[in-house]
Amino acid sequence: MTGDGAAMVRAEGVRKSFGHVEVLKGIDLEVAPGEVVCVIGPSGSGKSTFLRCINHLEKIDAGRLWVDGHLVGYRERGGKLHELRDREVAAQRRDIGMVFQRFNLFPHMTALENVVEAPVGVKGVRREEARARGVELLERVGLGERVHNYPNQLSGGQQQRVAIARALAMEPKLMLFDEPTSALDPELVGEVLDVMRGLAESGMTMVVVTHEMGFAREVGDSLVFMDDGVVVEAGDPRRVLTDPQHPRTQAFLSKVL
Amino acid sequence: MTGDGAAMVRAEGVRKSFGHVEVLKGIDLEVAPGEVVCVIGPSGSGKSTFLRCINHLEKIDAGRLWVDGHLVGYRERGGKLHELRDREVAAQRRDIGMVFQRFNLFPHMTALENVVEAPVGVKGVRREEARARGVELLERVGLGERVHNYPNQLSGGQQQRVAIARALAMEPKLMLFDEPTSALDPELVGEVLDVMRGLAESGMTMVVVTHEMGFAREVGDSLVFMDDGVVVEAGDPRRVLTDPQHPRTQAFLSKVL
Amino acid sequence: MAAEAPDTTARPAPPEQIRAVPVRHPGRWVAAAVIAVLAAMFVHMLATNPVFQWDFMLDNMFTPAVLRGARTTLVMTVAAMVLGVLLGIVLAVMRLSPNPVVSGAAWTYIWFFRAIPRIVLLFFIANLGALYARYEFGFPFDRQLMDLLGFQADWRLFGFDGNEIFVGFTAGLLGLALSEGAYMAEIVRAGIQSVDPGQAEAAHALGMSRGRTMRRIVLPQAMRVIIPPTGNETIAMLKDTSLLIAVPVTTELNFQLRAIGSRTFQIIPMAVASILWYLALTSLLMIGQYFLEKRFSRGFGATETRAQRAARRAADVGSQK
Amino acid sequence: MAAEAPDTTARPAPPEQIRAVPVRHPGRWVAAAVIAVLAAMFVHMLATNPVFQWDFMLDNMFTPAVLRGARTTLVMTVAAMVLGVLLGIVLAVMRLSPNPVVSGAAWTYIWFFRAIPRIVLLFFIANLGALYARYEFGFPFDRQLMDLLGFQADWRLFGFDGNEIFVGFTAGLLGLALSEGAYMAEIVRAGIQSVDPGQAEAAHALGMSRGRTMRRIVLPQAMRVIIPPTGNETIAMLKDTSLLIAVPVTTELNFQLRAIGSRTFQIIPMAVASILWYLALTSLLMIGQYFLEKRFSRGFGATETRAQRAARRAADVGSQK
Amino acid sequence: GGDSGDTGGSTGAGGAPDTGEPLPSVAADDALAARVPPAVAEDGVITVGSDSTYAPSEFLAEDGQTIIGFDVDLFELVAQKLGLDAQFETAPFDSIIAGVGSGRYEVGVSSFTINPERLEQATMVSYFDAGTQWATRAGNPDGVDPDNACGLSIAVQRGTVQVDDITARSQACETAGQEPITIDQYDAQSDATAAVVSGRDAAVLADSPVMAYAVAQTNGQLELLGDIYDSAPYGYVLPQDQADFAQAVRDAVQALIDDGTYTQVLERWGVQDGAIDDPTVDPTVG
Ligand SMILES: Nc1ncnc2c1ncn2[C@@H]1O[C@H](COP(=O)(O)OP(=O)(O)OP(=O)(O)O)[C@@H](O)[C@H]1O
Ligand SMILES: Nc1ncnc2c1ncn2[C@@H]1O[C@H](COP(=O)(O)OP(=O)(O)OP(=O)(O)O)[C@@H](O)[C@H]1O
Ligand SMILES: [Mg+2]
Ligand SMILES: [Mg+2]
Repeated sequence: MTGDGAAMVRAEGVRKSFGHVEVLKGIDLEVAPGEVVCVIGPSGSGKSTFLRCINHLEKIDAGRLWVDGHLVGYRERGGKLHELRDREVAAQRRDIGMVFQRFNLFPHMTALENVVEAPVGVKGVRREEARARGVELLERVGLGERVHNYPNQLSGGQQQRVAIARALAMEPKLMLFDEPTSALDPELVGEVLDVMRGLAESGMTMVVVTHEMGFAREVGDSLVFMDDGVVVEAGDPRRVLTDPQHPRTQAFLSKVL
Repeated sequence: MTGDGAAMVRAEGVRKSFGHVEVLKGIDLEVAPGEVVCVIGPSGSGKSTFLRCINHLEKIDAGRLWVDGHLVGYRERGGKLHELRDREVAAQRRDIGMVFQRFNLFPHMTALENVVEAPVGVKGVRREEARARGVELLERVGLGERVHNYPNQLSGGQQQRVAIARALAMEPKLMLFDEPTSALDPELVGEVLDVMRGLAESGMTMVVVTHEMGFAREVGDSLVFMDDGVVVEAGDPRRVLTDPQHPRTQAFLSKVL
Repeated sequence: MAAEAPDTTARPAPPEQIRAVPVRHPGRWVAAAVIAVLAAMFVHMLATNPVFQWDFMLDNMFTPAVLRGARTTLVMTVAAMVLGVLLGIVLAVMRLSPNPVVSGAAWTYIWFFRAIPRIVLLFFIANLGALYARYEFGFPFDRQLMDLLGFQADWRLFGFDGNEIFVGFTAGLLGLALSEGAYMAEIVRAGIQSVDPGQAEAAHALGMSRGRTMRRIVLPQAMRVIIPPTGNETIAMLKDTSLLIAVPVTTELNFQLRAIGSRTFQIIPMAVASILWYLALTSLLMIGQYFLEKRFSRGFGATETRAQRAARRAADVGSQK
Repeated sequence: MAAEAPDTTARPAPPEQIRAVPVRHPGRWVAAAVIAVLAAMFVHMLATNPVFQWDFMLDNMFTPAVLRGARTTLVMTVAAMVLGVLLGIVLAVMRLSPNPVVSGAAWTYIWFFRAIPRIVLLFFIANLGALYARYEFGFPFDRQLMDLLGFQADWRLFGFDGNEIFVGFTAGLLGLALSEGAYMAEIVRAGIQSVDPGQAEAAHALGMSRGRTMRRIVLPQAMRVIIPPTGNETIAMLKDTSLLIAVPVTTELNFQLRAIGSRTFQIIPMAVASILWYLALTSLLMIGQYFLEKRFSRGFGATETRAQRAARRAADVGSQK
Repeated sequence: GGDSGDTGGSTGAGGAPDTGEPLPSVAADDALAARVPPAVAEDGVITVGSDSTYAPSEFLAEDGQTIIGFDVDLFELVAQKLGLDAQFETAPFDSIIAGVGSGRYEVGVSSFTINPERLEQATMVSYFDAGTQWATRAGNPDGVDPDNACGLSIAVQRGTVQVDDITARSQACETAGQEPITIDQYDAQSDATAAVVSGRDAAVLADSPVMAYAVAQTNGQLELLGDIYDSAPYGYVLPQDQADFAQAVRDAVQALIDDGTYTQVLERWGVQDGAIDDPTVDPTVG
């Protein structure tokens, strides 16, 4: 029941309700540094909610959640939990990059400004330095030519790649992806998955909610199947995908594959 | 070059431009009473525009168009065309029923009120009589239970069936359908096509713009393929669908079948 | 990486409910305290400052004359709004007419009455009596026109009764209604234009005439868009009746309260009485408006439902897969 | 049923172009004629009715005093709007605060200032001088409070200078700005709430603080929604400066024009001059507003673009197939 | 001090006195100056509340800024006697007395007719005699009779003594079983006068100098109706607790009467008919 340094993410009995509806019913999960965990499951099963709990965009109701050995959103002192101040929560989040289904790029800023905003404004990196690094990151996601475009001048796939670069600019230890390709037209999915594959290969710890089974199979170190707020089955992606144990997993996979 | 009574619809060299763009480039077509003509073609080829010309929702620029032997929207007198007054155009339209892709039910009226509105308000049918007939029509399209529902309480397929009943309530001689099923979720398409099939069997003259090739094949007496404002190919549906003559027809069918 | 099967009952100890010590926000509480103290000071001042003369105010703010003034204000609000709405519908239909003269005239009217301040308009209209009285006596010109045209009756009435029409209540009502017509015209036009053109098309395809289509199909649907801003306009109108002091309309609330102030030299208590009266009347209307908006934001239209559904579907494209 | 290949050149005679005799709309032309004749009569009357005294009006509507009045009106409009917008932003942020005292205070403020007519507020504020002068002399109460709290400076200033603050230009500016703050607060709040919550979430996920998120991410995007109604508010404010006659602000346009009317008893020409002045000033702003709306309706946001795109896609679902 | 030498405007729009004589000036009287309350004397300026829509007593000059009129000229001399500078501020007529009471204005100079109600609110110093005068359009087309105006529309300025006058007449009409008078109360006296010029109201009643001036200014469009009646003094309005200061003001007016500048000023505006020789603090009236 403690968050020792070994795991990058460690969840113990995490529960979360919205009003009377319990959306997470006790999630246990451990993600080792450098590991890529893919999360699948039917709509409404709580995948996004769990991801949002990891960087404290949602408060958990019960259980414990550690990232990189630190309790998320709380400090334990004298056997009691104390809520962290906004400032401290913000500091925790800096180590966790998040990529949303709907990109959520800042529409009034160019791609480069999107990437530079947080390092300069939050971390206090010098602007020129941040810009140089930003251009580098945008090149890395294949957008070297588009640094001065506004989001609405970019395709969905390009926007999502900017969003990844924006998260990487904070040099996070952990990246969370919430269905990063599901708002994209099919022909644009590949370019985003390629970037994510590269990221995984570079050793980034990643938790990826996705419906791209191909990606999960090839890139994921493990696959978690969630349903109705619980982890139903987890393990090696190839094993889970080809030989699911639990009947709910079987039912789900038979529909999506 | 005259509209003799033999044909229900007769088009000769119908042309129509929007601004500088010529959308219909000389359409010739004849529809015999009781015939079901299906019109297919790529997006933007002018199918909807042609249908709208038939009941004078658009004015044609050149050519002639007769419905049931009457010039549409004009009167020929002394060798000259005179525009019809709004009132006369309205009278012509009463004989032509039209069903739209997006249903266009009146949202502030129940299904029955939708059906009753025009007979009572336009034709002066007595309200009780119109209601009795309206209920009958709604039963015919399978909505006997839903007469008092508002459109937003109905599924798309149900709405479209109300729209068909509404058009039938005016006892038209000709029915025009503009992609009546393409705004519907796939599982709802069948119920609308069934109603249309019944209508065709009852001997109604119909011009149907559709992408439902199955319907065209089984119900259509002939099939017209339009592209870029002209009728490229026309004939027996089975023949056109299985053995298209024109390369543009072939290209189109290879994509949609 | 680890994750057992979901039967949490098998686990040794269920992780406890989180009962954390909440973060303290001293800044917030200071702000709240400052506001509370300011409010207390304000109330104390209101209670103790002799300028306010609360007894005097209470004695005088419900006299029969003032109550009559409040009634006049409400009557004026309702009457001006009814005329304004009717005028607005006419102007909106004119504005959308294909005839450029008709639509241009509506445009000019709307532009003119929206561009000038109501108090200036009211002041002008109050003085219009002079115009027509004078006009009648000095000029044979209108008689020529009358011979020429078929609608003299109206014009004569206008001309002859200038000084009776442009006085007091009637002048105020005329000014407010003419002005409101311009604002309502824009609201009605927006409402009409908000109705899916497919609706009119469907009506035409059924053989319905333009007029019938407007009356039976378009206007009823436009109402959903028209009614909430009309509520706002009614509230604004109630407040703008206070401008009638410029006409002057002597029977109106604001005038009556100020007249008491003038007579008794107790200006401030009666100014406060004005504020309280309008606060009460406007708040009542605001509550009505709140429920109206709630009712109409639900929407009854398939149009809206469809648009919403489309948006939802588009948003779901990804997550549903 | 027949249809040849599309080469219409092969056809015997290409069907002729339709040159139909158009329908006559006598009703429309009667309406247009009626309007035209009415307009002509109106212009004729304006030109010939001696009440209007056009020469006199032209001589007097551009005197240095009036021009100064117009300048004051513009200065007042800009100043009141600037203060009002700043106040509105503060109130909107307060209104959205999680602290119920803070948000309740903002609510009360907004309710109060939106519920009372501006002319009543201006009249009250103009008379506040009386209040504070009296307050100062009669009561030791404020000294107690001053001991109690840390922000006396402001309050004293308020107390002491009552008679100078609540007079003329300053009183008018204060009244208009306080009132405008309430209206702008609602506009700013709507703007903030129109920004996709995903934007704030993305900013938080990057470790940005609440304040920074508001300043850098939310407010700039809210601007798109805030600016057009702010343009409308500016036009309304320009018109409402005419209410300053109730304070009175003697340097303001409406007062100056009416003063000429009073002095010379030529009320109507100067009332017309007021109308023309406001017509001109407001029309200028309206033109500006037109371009502003055009510019901002384009929208720069991916949010809007995406929503639009979603809607378009949904609409295309059928026809594209 | 307002002296707009250049009059102009096609319809005699000037409003400055007919004589071209400059406003006389007087030396301060130290004995009187010593009796000015320290709060007033401190800055050497006395703040005057005045409703500048009341020609010829007080109204705005053509420059749109300066308040001019015989009230203004006369009180400026009074102030000079007291070693003060008069600073006129425009205020709504009905809020001036309350403003003096609260200390917003140090004195109210706006042709206030002294009456018992006002004496209850303030200390007043008489300096001029005026009565009520009716006026109507030239030729009296409506046949107005001040003593029987029942059923007519009559214009007055809100807050003036004429409101009470006309209200009483209207009530008399009603008790006599006749139509009441329609009383149109305007914000400004000039609006009331203009309402008669325009034919909107049948007649207007106001203080005699004001009506005389209006008749002169409207180029024969108006005529005076009947005689001046209810003659009563105009008074300067001072706070109730400043009887001593009021006495000093009275003595200053007396000094001006004695040295002849008083008459000079009144003649300058053509209102010498209302001159008095015995300024009084809180005179007995009504
Ligand atoms: N803020 C909220 N308030 C109330 N209910 C919420 C909220 N957010 C999510 N929910 C509910 O919680 C449940 C789980 O939502 P969640 O978004 O985590 O599911 P998901 O697995 O990500 O589904 P999807 O594949 O559709 O994204 C759903 O029933 C949803 O309606
Ligand atoms: N009112 C209009 N004004 C201008 N252009 C129009 C108008 N209506 C249609 N068009 C254009 O005319 C062309 C033909 O349109 P039409 O709707 O008839 O095509 P369609 O064959 O029905 O296509 P779809 O399958 O997409 O419905 C298109 O390029 C369209 O953009
Ligand atoms: Mg999700
Ligand atoms: Mg189409």
